[in-house]
Amino acid sequence: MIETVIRKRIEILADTALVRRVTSAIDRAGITGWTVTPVQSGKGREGHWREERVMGTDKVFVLTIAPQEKAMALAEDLAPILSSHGLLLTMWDIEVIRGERF
Amino acid sequence: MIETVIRKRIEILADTALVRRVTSAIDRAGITGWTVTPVQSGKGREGHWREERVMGTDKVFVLTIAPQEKAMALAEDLAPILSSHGLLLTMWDIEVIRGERF
Amino acid sequence: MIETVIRKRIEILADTALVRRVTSAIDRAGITGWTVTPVQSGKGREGHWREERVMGTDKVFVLTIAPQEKAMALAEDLAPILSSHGLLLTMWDIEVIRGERF
Amino acid sequence: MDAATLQTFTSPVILFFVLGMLAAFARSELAVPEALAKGMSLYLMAAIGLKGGVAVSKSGVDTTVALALLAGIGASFLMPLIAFAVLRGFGKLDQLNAGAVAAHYGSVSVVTFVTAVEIYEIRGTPPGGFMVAVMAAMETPAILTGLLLARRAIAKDEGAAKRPAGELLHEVFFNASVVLLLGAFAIGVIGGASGFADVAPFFEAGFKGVLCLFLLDMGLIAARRLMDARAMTLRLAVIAIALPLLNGALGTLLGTGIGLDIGSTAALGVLCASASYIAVPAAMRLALPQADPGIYLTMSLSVTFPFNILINIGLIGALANNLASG
Amino acid sequence: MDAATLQTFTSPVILFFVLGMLAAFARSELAVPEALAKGMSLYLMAAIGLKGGVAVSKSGVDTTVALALLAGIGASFLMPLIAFAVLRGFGKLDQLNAGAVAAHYGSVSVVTFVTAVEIYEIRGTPPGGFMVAVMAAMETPAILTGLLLARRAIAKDEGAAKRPAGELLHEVFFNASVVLLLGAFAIGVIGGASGFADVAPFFEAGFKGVLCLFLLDMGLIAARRLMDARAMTLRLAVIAIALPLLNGALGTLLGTGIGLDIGSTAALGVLCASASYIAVPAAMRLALPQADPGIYLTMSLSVTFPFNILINIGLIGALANNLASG
Amino acid sequence: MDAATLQTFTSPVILFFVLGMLAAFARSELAVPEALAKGMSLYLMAAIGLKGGVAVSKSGVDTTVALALLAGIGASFLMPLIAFAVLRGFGKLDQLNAGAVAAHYGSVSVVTFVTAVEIYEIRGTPPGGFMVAVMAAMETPAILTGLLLARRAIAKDEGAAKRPAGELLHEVFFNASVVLLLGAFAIGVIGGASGFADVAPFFEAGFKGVLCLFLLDMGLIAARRLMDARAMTLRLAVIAIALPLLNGALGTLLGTGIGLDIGSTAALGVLCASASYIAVPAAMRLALPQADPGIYLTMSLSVTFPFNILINIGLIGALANNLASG
Ligand SMILES: Nc1ncnc2c1ncn2[C@@H]1O[C@H](COP(=O)(O)O)[C@@H](O)[C@H]1O
Ligand SMILES: Nc1ncnc2c1ncn2[C@@H]1O[C@H](COP(=O)(O)O)[C@@H](O)[C@H]1O
Ligand SMILES: Nc1ncnc2c1ncn2[C@@H]1O[C@H](COP(=O)(O)O)[C@@H](O)[C@H]1O
Ligand code: NA
Ligand code: NA
Ligand code: NA
Repeated sequence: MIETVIRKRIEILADTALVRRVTSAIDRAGITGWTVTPVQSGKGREGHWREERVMGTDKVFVLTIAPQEKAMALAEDLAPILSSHGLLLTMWDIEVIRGERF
Repeated sequence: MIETVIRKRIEILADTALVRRVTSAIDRAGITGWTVTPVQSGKGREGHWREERVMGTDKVFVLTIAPQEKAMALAEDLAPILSSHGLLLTMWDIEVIRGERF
Repeated sequence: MIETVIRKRIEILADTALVRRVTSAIDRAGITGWTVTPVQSGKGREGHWREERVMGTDKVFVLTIAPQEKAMALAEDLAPILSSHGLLLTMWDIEVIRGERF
Repeated sequence: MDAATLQTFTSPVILFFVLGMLAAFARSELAVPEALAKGMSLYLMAAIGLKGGVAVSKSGVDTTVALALLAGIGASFLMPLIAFAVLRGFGKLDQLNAGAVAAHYGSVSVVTFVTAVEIYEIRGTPPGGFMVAVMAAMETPAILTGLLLARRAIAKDEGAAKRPAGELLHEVFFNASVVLLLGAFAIGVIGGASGFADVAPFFEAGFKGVLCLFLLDMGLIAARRLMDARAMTLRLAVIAIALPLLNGALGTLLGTGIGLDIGSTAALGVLCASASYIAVPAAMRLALPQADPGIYLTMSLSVTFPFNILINIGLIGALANNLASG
Repeated sequence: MDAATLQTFTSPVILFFVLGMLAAFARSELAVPEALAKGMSLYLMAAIGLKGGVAVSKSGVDTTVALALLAGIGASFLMPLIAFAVLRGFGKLDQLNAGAVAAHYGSVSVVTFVTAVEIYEIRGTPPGGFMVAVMAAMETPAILTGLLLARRAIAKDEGAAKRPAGELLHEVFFNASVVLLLGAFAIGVIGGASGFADVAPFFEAGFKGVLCLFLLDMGLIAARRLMDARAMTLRLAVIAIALPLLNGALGTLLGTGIGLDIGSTAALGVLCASASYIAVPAAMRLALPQADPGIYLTMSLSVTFPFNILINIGLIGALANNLASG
Repeated sequence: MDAATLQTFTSPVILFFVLGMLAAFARSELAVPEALAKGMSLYLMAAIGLKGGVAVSKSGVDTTVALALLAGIGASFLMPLIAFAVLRGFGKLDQLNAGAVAAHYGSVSVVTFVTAVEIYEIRGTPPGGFMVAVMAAMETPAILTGLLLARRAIAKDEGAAKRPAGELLHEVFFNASVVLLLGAFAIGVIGGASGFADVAPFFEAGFKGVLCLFLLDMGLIAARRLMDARAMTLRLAVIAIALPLLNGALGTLLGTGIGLDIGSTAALGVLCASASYIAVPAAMRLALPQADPGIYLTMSLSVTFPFNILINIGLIGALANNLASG
């Protein structure tokens, strides 16, 4: 049977304009990679948004897989700007197969 | 070290035409927000679908983060129409940083 | 109160060209369905990619929900080609409501 | 095959549709991005609306136009009844799905209409501009009839009981295609020929080319859906060809009866013969989520649509000609 | 209402914008795919840039052009000061949001400009091609002023302190719309009329039609945002109408003062009156993420933009006419 | 630089490509939505296919056409051998990646061909319409050769052993671009000039404008990929310039040898010189997922493509001229 190891999966919802700031934080934390997926619309305390691509104020998800300590370092690094930059960060444990890659 | 709290993440796969029904259920459950992400294609018991945007029968994911009891209230609310409306609902525990927001 | 059961959620990041190979593996494992969601860009050990849709070298997420043993069968089946085909596979436990469907 | 029919089959518009179907049957991965396909369908609706409006701003409105509108609306309300009976009886469908399918056959397909206009123009019998308004008016009545027919099946379902009736009626009347078609039609009427001149290079000169690419995509989608079809039966396939033949003939008789010109008569026939696959499926996902898109989309999009494009438009045109000269 | 104004309201370009707003207010689900809308905005910028460049390649550059450029740049730097004062005082906004909004009003809206050019051309007073360069030059100075005005509020925030200043300046100067507008302008100058001839069917003949569909979408988006607005107050709405009136008048006076022709004068007025909703919002998300898009986008896109399109372009044109003949 | 070359550099088509590269090098965020870029590539293929087919429907097929087809197919089969030897030897690539890259250089780039046609038409030596069929025929043979060359490396890999050979051959022959090019070509032949007339405003008048925007995007993508390149070495960069020079010269000699006219000779040279970055990369992801796109895409798209567009098309045109007059 194949062996799996536990890693953290972090997903960060961010404004398209702020993606580079998030990915540089990921790079700084020494994490091997990240993946960006599109988002269509949403609602939060600051109201409803959709169809904002023309205005450049749309959002994306940045997701990254990392070992526990690097994940916490990333969360630590982003924590001070979560509120001010309207980022939404969630994380949970996942199983991966080729653990050495992450 | 930053503090994290446990919340539920609920993801609901729904027909685009039914999104409003799902988001009103989220609002009714008193949850602070939701995010809609696109879906390209899929296969289930009712067969394979793709490229249905022109016909308006495509699907999206609606995801929402909520405390345990609100999440269960939402699941409770949607349960009766899950089968009839072809919704797919999954949920799991996640860690978030600014717990008071959800 | 509604009853939930535990299932595995598997997400596989794959080149668009390789999606059929992944979904046939899912079918072979006897899993009832899958859903494909779009991906915009990413960075890994093999560098940064984005805007590759014209070249047909872009990626998507294939996600599928299955009982534990079928999920492991799928992971087992895909394990040998994960590295060679550049697939990224993560899985975790989730709760679903209509357990008999998966 | 006469010269006119042959001409149809050398028209790029039709050939791109055939190319799409062949590519899908050969399991090629050729695909048009969905955002673009959706955009092309909006373009086609805006363009056809504008052109119809400009035509009416020139010709004005008379009794014939009013009659055509009434005939179209009436047909849209009533055709689902025929379809429902056939689907329940010969088709062996349950009430819910029969109601959903019937709504599609009572409503219309904009692209079938647009293709028919192209073909009838080539043949020298262009339909009147007001037929665009008739088309827009025929989109929604059938939805109401279809829902009424399916109503008992809905009543049984508790979950759906939560659905506010207002939401549905709203969807029916402010449906995206109805709003765009009628809106563009109104803009055409207000702006008239002089307002249209400025935007003609975009909406008129580009029209047939966009239609080519759109039909390429619809050919791909229709054929792929046919290959994936599970819920389709031979009986349903027969109905998906019989209904457009029947409704097309009835519509053509109706058009001749109320005194429309040949082109407009044939266009009314095509509207009756066509089955919706844009406005109605989305409405059904909302109103009858329990109905199976594997049935109604496959019938309307994968069987009736190609049949109308490739064969029935020609038959209806010939019938309209014969009725006029007979 | 004089004949020219009436003509404006029978122009499909304006009517599609109105259609979009009405459809949104009626809560129709009509929507243009975002990829397509973004593509149309790129097309419009490339086309207007090219056309301006070709015009300048014919007319050459003289003192008037240089003066217009200077006037535009100066106005873009200074207008945010007026806006800021009004927003802080009458509008009761905090420093951060007042700075962000002020940047929008100092900058320009490409689509408002493009629509004004269409309307002034119909009226026989086409603006000079060099006004496109003036527009591109006016996009960014206001961003710098706006950021300076909001600076103390930023200084308080630790997280943002991480933001490298270089990244921001870079965003300001290599902003996608600035690069595309100026790049296409340069291509127009280099290629001249003969180079343009080949691509004219695409960039010129299709222009007004694309503008129609784009304005349909902007009408939908502007109206939907207005209905969802939470952070908007009546005072802010008043400012969103008063500023374009004031800035438009100042710009028109400025244009007359430096001796521009009627069309270019009015175009300068429209540039001053318009508020950015493409280049600046994206820059603000980067530079001032704490500022609320619910305020700046709703003001510029949902109030000022429709006001300019439907009313103010006409008023500014009339003012330019009067100043010239007076 | 002679007048003709200068004219190339004042052509908007080339200038938009340069603009894209400059914008990417300046790290501007300018980007064309992917759905739109994909749509433009489909449009370009449909349009070039149609035009070629219409041209052949006029000129008919003769021995020259058959010879050109054979020459193209032979070149596509054999050129990967040269490329493979150079990549293994001078380039120091392993077998797997050398095979993958070789497939790209044996195949063709549709957009390079299309740009060359535009340029040669300006210079008064338009290639024959049948060259479109030659292009379509050259897309896939190289894929087979490339896979054979990489075969031992594949054999070693267990996982890939699961790949059904049929799936691959199917991908090679029903590849989306091959199907669209040949399908549109066939539609052009069947419909002829009269069928084409209707859709000409869309597929002909808009062509160069779309090519501008598409090349803007390819300039952005090619330059961004170059800046991110990790796996690229100086040796590989040298090869990515040497191969198009060599293959281009060989192809031009071949064209002269079999008696093609100047324009078609040059077009054959350009086809040989060009490296695929649309059909082949997708096929390689399927057939050789272990090969590194960081090598083959960067070489073909970021080095060879710009080199061909900006320099080599001109050189090949001059060579064809000289061979003809010499
Ligand atoms: N640690 C990670 N977290 C999230 N996504 C990743 C990670 N590593 C790689 N990826 C994704 O997988 C793709 C291929 O990775 P690689 O094969 O390492 O180049 C990347 O382009 C990313 O989209
Ligand atoms: N509870 C939630 N669950 C899922 N997404 C959320 C939630 N709250 C906020 N969001 C997303 O985050 C965005 C910004 O939230 P806010 O800053 O609260 O306006 C919203 O537009 C949503 O897309
Ligand atoms: N086991 C599964 N895992 C992931 N997605 C699924 C699964 N089953 C169904 N789906 C998705 O849900 C949609 C509807 O499923 P169904 O109602 O079973 O046809 C499918 O088209 C898939 O997109
Ligand atoms: Na009908
Ligand atoms: Na302004
Ligand atoms: Na080649």
